[in-house]
Amino acid sequence: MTAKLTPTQIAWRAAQDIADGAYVNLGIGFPEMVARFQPPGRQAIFHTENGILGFGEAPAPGAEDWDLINAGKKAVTLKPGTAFFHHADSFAMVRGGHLDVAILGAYEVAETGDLANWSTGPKGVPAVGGAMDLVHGAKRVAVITDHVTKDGKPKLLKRCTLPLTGVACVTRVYSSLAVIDIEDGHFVLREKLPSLSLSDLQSLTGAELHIPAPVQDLVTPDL
Amino acid sequence: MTAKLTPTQIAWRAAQDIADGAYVNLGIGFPEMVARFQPPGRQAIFHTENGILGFGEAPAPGAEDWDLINAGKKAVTLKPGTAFFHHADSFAMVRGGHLDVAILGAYEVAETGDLANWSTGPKGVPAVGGAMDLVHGAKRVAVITDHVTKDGKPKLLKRCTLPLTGVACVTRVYSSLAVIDIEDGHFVLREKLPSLSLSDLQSLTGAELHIPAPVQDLVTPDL
Amino acid sequence: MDKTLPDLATAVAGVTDGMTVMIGGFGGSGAPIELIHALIDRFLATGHPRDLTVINNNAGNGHVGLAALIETGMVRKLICSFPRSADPVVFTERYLAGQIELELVPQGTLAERIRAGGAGIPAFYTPTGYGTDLAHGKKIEEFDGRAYVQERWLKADVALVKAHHGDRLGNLTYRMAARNFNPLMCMAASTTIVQVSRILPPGGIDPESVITPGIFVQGLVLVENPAQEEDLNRAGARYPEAAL
Amino acid sequence: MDKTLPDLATAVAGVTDGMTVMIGGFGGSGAPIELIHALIDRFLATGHPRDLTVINNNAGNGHVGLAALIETGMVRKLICSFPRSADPVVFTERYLAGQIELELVPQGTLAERIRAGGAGIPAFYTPTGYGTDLAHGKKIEEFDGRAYVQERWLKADVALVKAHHGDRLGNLTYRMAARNFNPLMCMAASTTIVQVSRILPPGGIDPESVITPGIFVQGLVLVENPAQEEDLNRAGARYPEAAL
Repeated sequence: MTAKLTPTQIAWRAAQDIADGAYVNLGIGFPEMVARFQPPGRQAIFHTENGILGFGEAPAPGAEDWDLINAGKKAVTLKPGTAFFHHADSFAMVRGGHLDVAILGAYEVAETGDLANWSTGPKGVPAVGGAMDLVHGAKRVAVITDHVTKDGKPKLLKRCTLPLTGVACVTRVYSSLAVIDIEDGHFVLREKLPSLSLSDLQSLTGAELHIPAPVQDLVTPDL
Repeated sequence: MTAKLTPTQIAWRAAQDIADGAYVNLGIGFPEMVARFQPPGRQAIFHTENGILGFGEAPAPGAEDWDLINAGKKAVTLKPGTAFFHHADSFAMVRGGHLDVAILGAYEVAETGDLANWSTGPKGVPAVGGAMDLVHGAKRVAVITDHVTKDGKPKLLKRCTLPLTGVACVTRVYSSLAVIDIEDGHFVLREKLPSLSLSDLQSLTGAELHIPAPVQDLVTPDL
Repeated sequence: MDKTLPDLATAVAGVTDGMTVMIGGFGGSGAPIELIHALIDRFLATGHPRDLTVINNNAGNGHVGLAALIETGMVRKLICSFPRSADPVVFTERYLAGQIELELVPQGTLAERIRAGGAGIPAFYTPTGYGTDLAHGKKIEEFDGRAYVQERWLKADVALVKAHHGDRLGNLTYRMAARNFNPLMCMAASTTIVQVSRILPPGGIDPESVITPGIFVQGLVLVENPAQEEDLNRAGARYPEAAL
Repeated sequence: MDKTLPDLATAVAGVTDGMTVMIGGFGGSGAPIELIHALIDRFLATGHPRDLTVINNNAGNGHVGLAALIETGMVRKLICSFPRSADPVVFTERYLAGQIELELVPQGTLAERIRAGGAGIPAFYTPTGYGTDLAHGKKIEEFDGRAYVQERWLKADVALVKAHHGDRLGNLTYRMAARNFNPLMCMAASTTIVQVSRILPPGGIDPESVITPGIFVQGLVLVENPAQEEDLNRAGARYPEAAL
């Protein structure tokens, strides 16, 4: 089995690219973890769809206020400078291009930048939430994901096979094996695990990896 | 010269039709006068386009606060229950059909309900303000006006000759001579000055007056 | 003017069969649990209202509030963005059995459609959903070289809303993120009924702090200590309790 | 993060030739007089910025603020709803002489177009203006049997805004009806510069009372005792004073 980053390590890596003062939306679930790893000296301002800007970490268990939750319905806390607003204003922030970055999970990402992360097909109950708005709103849309599915199949593809969340919207993928940009309809490899050969990475990727510049080592702390 | 109501008397008459608790927008200038004549026991709530609901009367001279003005840029006052909001929310109230009545001035009104009240033609500087929004927003759009122009020409016409403010929007006209409803593309006479004959009124009106029911006397206090 | 209503039963008396009802809240925050339960009480006593179309961001959680409303069988159709929760079994079972209709709408589009309904904007264009299944059958138009989806306004016969404080004229404040869809729904319904934990005289709310001006509110009912959906669900509550 | 700028000259330094500039206010209320005058100072010193397109509800009054900006010849085009005032001579003369272009927009449409620009809505439909000269050349579409006019968003390179209090993150409050177009313009410009009469640390504004969240603000400048246009005009003021 190939060595790979843990979800926590992927979240750590994604956090390193968030500038001081950036306005950031983190998708519900796994992406929420990114907030834990802001580099020292930088402070991002987090937005949640349900109408809070600049909220703080989770409260201690038992100290939850269920009127103070994030889009994943988890309790958060106030910080100095927090602001509340209604849902239309919240999505004005999203759709209007005011967020610097949105970091989302993915079922599949295509080299075209298409993203599929809301539906695994016709069975079950479909649910979309704010993902379709976020992918067309934030200035930069990044994905954090395992590089392959649980069955070992590529999640980075030429074209998505699952229902799309958005067309040509993702610009960077932080995977368990690599950091890959999407430029002009191509996957462009920026960083990979040092232990992994280029050909092994290519074999786990469903579309061609372009390598126009030296590939950096993807190195994270033990997390 | 025909006896006619003063502007103050026209405003008084229009005020009698405003229900207790009604949300009302009064056009700038002459229509603002309507607020003075709320019948005893009734209290309307006044809206102004620039973002106040439930404001009070003009302050004493010298006591003006120029951040507390109406759409005519005249100083108003706070009342218990006043609310402030921005311009998009203000016109959501207008366009969304939340106002019970708007009372506006007119250059011309047509039997179709068309209104012309913003432009006297291509010369000079055009200015429209909120009139075009009000005529398509309020549940009831009424006009208060002299029955004829300064030159004695009818202002109530088959078709407007001046640039329109809105199409098929006016439902009642309070004039200096009569109260006239607009129904199914016709002027329907409801009240007239007792001293005025039907034929004289018709001769001062540019379209046919329909009279399906007894015409009431238009009687106002000396104002 | 005093928009205060005497009790919850009176507050929901205007909801009749086949109506479209907006219900505020995002998950449990801002959900008008007591108004929903009053509606259930009336249905259990009279068999009405039924065949409701409900607009809410979610599809309920556990067996209280919106989930309980669905569980009684009063809801024919749900318009929402995210019908999943910690315990979505009530909606899920009915949906998979074909007993309830679902219109799935992206969350920002849902919010904007409701605002449009309140603001008299019959349609607008959004980039959201372009090229996806949720834009299927919708009109597409290009502006400045980019494709957008045309979306229609949403309106309702009644909105059931939870606010924090209200004055007798209907001016409202909300509590933290319980604001969410509530102010938008106040604008978009023919009749907006609001439960508040405190009713103040006019002037009791700073005019600068009013979030929903009274023009958008038709009735207010006092619920001094509103239940919170999360607390009820953690306690394993069901509504009505008799169903236990 | 601290969005505070050192002075008015720095605050307006990013406005360059040919830009579209939204200027807040309704008449004098909420008009950022000091920011406008700082822009005039720069033009008088450097000849720039010029050829501006200005978006404001009005066209200025007297010889200060927006009227003074027009009087210097910096404005090529004005987008507004009501270019009349007690003393509109500056705009009127230039307009009638063909020296300034005017796009007249109904007031509610102007507000909604600006909000749409801020909210990422490229176009919307409104009943306003249907059948009038102001809908000339615009796309008409029928919804539910009624005709509506398609209107496009408005965006700007820079918004100059007057607020009341601001915290260092850019969260803002306004003072009474001085709110008007200001919060909308904050949303619709690439760069929003705000003059406030007080700058507070984060936490200095109640999160419930924030009208413009800081995400919409790029720079704040302190103007502790802002002039009011009405007071200046009643005193017969002109800007710059040297023009007297």
